[in-house]
Amino acid sequence: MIFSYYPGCTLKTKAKELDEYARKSAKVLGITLEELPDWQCCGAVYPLAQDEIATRLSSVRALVSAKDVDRDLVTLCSACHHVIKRVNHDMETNEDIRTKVNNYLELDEDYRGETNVVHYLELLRDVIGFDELRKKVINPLKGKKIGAYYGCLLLRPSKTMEFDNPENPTIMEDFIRAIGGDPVIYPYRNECCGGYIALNKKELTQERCNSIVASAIEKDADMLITACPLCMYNLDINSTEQKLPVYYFTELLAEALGVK
Amino acid sequence: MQKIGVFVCWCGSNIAATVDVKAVVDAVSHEPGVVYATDYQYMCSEGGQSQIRQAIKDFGLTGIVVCSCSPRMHESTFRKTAISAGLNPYMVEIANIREQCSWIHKDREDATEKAIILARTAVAKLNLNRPLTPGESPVVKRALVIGGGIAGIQSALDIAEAGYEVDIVEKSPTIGGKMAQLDKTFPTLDCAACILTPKMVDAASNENINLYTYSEVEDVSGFVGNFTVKIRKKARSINADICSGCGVCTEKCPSRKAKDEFNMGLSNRGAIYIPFAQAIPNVPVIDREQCIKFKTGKCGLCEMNCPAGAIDFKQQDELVERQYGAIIVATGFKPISLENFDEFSYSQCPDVITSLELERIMNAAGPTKGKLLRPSDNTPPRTMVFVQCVGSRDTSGCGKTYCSKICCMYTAKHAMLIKEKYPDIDVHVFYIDVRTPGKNFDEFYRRAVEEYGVNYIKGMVGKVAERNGKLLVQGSDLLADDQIIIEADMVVLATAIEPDESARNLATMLTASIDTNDFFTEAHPKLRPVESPTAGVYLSGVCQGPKDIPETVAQASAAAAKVIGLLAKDKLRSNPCVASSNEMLCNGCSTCENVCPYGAISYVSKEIRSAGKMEVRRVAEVNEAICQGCGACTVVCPSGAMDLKGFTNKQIMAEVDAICR
Amino acid sequence: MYTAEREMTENVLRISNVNTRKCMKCGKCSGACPAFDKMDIHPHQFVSMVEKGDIEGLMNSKTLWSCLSCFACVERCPRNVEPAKLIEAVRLSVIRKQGENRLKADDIPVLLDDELPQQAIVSAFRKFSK
Amino acid sequence: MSIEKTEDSNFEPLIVAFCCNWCSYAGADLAGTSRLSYPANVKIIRVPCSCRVNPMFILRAFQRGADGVIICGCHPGDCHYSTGNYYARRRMTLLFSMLDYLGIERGRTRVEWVSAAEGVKFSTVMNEFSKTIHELGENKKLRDLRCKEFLD
Amino acid sequence: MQRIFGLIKDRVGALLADGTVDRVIGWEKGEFLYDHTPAIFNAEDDLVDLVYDGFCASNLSKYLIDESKKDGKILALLKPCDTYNFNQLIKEHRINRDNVYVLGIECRGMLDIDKIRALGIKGIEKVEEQGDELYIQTIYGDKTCKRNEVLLEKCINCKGKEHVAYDELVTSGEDIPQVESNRFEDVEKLEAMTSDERFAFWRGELSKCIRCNACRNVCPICSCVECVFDNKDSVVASKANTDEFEENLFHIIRAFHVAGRCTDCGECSRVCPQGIPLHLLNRKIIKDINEFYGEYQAGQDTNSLGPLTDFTKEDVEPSIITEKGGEK
Repeated sequence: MIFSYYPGCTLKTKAKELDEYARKSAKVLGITLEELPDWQCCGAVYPLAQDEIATRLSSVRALVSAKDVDRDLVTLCSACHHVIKRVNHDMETNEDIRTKVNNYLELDEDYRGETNVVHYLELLRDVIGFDELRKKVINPLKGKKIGAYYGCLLLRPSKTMEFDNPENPTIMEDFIRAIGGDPVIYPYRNECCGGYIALNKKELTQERCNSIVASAIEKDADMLITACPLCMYNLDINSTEQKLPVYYFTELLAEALGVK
Repeated sequence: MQKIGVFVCWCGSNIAATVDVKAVVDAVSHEPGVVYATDYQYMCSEGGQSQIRQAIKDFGLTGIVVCSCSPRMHESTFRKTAISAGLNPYMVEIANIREQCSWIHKDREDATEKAIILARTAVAKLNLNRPLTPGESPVVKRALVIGGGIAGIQSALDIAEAGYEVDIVEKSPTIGGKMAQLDKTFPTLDCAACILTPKMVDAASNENINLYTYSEVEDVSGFVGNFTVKIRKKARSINADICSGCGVCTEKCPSRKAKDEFNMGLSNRGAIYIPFAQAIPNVPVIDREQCIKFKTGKCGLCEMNCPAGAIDFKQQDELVERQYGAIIVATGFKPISLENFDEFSYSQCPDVITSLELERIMNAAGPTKGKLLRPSDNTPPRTMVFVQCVGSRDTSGCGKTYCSKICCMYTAKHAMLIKEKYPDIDVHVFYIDVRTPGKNFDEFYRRAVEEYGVNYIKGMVGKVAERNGKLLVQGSDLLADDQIIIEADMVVLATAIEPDESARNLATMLTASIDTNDFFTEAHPKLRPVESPTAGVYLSGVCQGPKDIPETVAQASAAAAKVIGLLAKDKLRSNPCVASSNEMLCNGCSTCENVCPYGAISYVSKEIRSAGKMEVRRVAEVNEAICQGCGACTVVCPSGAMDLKGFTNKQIMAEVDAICR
Repeated sequence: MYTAEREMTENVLRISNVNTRKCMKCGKCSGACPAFDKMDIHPHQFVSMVEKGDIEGLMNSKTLWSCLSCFACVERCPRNVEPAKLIEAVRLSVIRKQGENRLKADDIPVLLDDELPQQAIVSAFRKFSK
Repeated sequence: MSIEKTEDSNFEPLIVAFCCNWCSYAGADLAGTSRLSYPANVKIIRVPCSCRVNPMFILRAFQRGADGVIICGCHPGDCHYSTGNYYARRRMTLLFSMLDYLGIERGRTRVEWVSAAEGVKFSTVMNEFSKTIHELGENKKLRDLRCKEFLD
Repeated sequence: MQRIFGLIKDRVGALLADGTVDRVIGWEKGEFLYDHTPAIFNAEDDLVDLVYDGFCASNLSKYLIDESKKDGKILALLKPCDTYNFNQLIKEHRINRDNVYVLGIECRGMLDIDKIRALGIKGIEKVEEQGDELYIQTIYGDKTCKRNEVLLEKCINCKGKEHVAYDELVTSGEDIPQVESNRFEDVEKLEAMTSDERFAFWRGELSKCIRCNACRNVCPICSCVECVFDNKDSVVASKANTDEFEENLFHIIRAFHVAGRCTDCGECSRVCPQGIPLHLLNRKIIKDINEFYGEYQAGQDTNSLGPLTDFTKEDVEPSIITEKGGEK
């Protein structure tokens, strides 16, 4: 099973481990992640304005190059997944945006949202299947109480992201069980960590992260896992009261598969 | 040649405002066959109708065309007028120049021109009308009520009171429906069981009423006056005749894992159980998924301990077929599923409950024996938060677009009852608008606020998060323009209600129309609110739309009155617009017989004189009592032998020609 | 008569493609907003002020710079109003003006620390400057 | 020699609508009571059920000068006579395919399921259909398939 | 064709002789060698005129409608394609099965005299058949051609050599080559045209119609006791072209009357004096039925519900036609 892979800029720098462990685990799971030859930064935030075309082009270029090789596009970072999937939705449903983007890009064949955007976790759930994954685990994370931290971009808005039940998701908890850990369900796992607001209103990010970490600790989680480099940074640096170690979920996956 | 009178109605200004009525009269008076044309402000009024009667006499009219509102409104009125003037009622045609012309076209010239064409079309059709006399069909003097809640029980009692036999079919093991689960009812705060159980006992003891509990309707055929219904009596595995209802078996049953549906799953029940103490019939039922005997063949404790020997594991479903003159739908409602509303953590925290679950918790026969305790740790709550409109007034696709109507009243009731019994509990209610219209309803809500100090907050809850055993209810307080977090012990969600899941498939069986929310559609909201457009099918209770108990009982009695009106007749005038076959043209090819949904066509061999000699031919024959006049047979008949009275091929062709001229 | 205010409102509605009339004033967006306390004009007020056409007031509000774009309001609004899109539209009306960028390149160095992922810098720039 | 489509804007299309008495006729009435407008050139003929509509009526309408014919019925499964609209659905599919096969513009004929509660849908459908027919222009082809007037 | 004719003749003679049947319907020599006409032979003696060769294309099942009403039993010589119509008429209760003894006769495909002439063979006097070869004796000398070059349209698209209804079969035992053909080829060609081209094609063809009603009179399915076009007070006017509605749309209405019942026996096109390919109308409906509702061959059995008197809840919506993509 071969998929086109869109790593995203941060996974080439600050979040190298997220990407590295993902590739190693994929190999063991029989998945070939073929990085797109020439991808550009997705812009990290989805342009909510309907009249903005330029900020959508990089995502469409990535989608088109996946379509050219007739493969699904796998993403790993929550922000890239959010932006590319919503732009893809625009290209499928919004005639005005589709026409303007296609006119600008002058592709030989109009792009109408054909490519499927699949997050790495969806790959584990729907393509490989968590039961299959459990079979491939060689050192399960026995006794580790792991809190899944979804953040906002993977789940919302659910009508477009269609990732999981936005208020009561189960995909990461199932993932944790598959790699042998004990999932800890705490109510703030789908609340926002503050994201980019860290740059201009640090105390707001701290307030958000503190309540998230406090809630996880109250449910006696030992650690948190996330798929987003910015959530990783905020939960790590901007939680000023209690502290919890935060890992990329692929790191735990790699450890469980014995390829760390 | 016909002598036709055309009567163009102004309908006050509804038609006259955009249609030049005089021009229509003038244009239509030149049509072939028209000998008299006039207009009047209110054709359907006594004045208008007497004008018609007078014209029929003065001009010896053989047919009348009334250009007015939809035939679905006043066709029967003008047919009665014709009868009273000695004219055959089926020599009347209506041109719909209100709903389908004056109300939807702004431009006066366009509207007038269209009205003239519609009038001309009606005249063209009338020219080919022939007098028809309605056939008669027998009325089975028995009614069927589907659903054994308060709506079904009330309808059945009223019909039985009038001396007619009634069957109630209820799919759960006991009648009583949702009302039996309630603690108190608004606005009088009297206890639900006190007003319901006497009616249940009356229904059980009334010799005109037969109860089919733990049974479902499986098939409906036939039509008004003569429905044939197949009822599946599901196997209770208990012989109801010899069971005394002592309940020993329910105590002895070792399988305790099943969730008690009556207590909304807040407590468990045995595999053999009686839903609640005052259940009617007071006979247990065995849940075959939970019963160890059925699953593994071992156990059978209930059988051993039953003094009357009423347990019968071999009992099978029974199919009963009965005839009915009328059917009342009283299938009731259920709360919607809250899987799309987990921002309130309903599926993650046991202390977040729905209002119906709160009814069970506060009910003396409930899981907590009437004491208000938190389901998580059975401790009395200190702070309670009610959240209104959960799933109602929601156009986002997760919930229902309509207002469920009863939540504001029952939340005020809950708040008042709690403050009455436990004055020191803080009760907060997040609301968008409090809707308590009608007699004594607003006063009831204001008593909760002014006398009992319930804190109503204009705003909505954004998230409920559990922390240290407490529920952090984060919501907005719009008047204070503030975001508040209340540490609550219990959160009660006023959940939207939707029709029972049996509604959609029942509607298909009854060919009754049903809307996109699965509520049965009434024939006309004002003119015929308790009848379905399908003749012989009546609507009672929430199956027709959200309503509270007072309205349900009122509608139940109204539906019963309609049924009594129908059953009082010995004969029903059946629709005369039915198919008829011309034996000279019939090939006897059975194609029509294959498409008739009612099996109204049969074949006989007949002596027919054709081309001078007599020969025996196989020809079709239509049973006019069974035929409902859909016309499927007329189109599959190549030779045109089969035609539909009232909508003959020639009439429709004439209408097409009149429109396209 | 067609004032500048009217034109700005039309512009915000066009950019956001939001129909503010669908709002039934239930306040759930404000109830769910994680940045409520840092805002002077709260999401439900934001919607009704756009509806009334008072864009001037919105352009000077702190809300534009506190919204996390976390879509809690979009997800939980029972009437599909999408308040986040309105906030972004008004923010764009500000930063699309000459010299109105809220975050300038030379503000960045002081904010840097060796852990900060460039995802944070890119998204901040995309939100606060054009 | 193809028939060029004249785009004269003052052309008023004539549309015949067959509406079944139980659902779509009631839907049309509801569109009226809700004051939802649609073009006046739509004329409605009431039939007991959509299965009553004989291909001959439709061919007659076109031949007599109608520019578009639409058949409305109950949603499959909701028919008052339980199976009527199923037969109509098959017959109309074959009829439309035959008309297309004969070279008649595909947009001229249409089937639409409208329930008694869908007044809005009824008016939207009629507006849409009238716009399609307006674009297709006047129906010359079915007026005289033997084309006496074309041969000269 | 000689050998099979001999077998048939013997069998017919025997059945007449032993009284199983009292008359037989077959073909007798016509004015020319190519227009044998259906005929009834009452006794063994006058079988001399009975003939069965490459020019017996007409479908005898239609005559059985009236014949089977008479008392006594009639022997019917039915080719494989005729038996489909026979079954359809049995299903429609038009033939009294007990009064008919069906002799299923083998058929190698019938010949089209126009095609023979089109090969330039004129002044034909005699046609001899040897296997797949035709030896034609003309006044200009002997000519030969392959049978498959001059088959009738309906035989090129033959529905297969098995009889679907028979009391007894007569076969020569020789294997009969099956001509490869795509039955819906012409229909697909028409469908590939643009709608204006299709309109021009049908306008050209239908305007040739002289309303002689040969197609209706030959069609076994189109045999109403009184045809709607003959019945003066039906919605469609009388036989002559009094008003252009009926004249224009006669063929479309007829196609719809036989829709789902037509077995595609090709007789209508064969007998049309103006050579209008009428079978392309019925074949289009058959193609649509197969495509939308599953393969259906009218006359395959005597009890199944025809496609237009049947339905499933998941039938395709009529909009499938109106949204069939751009102007093909």
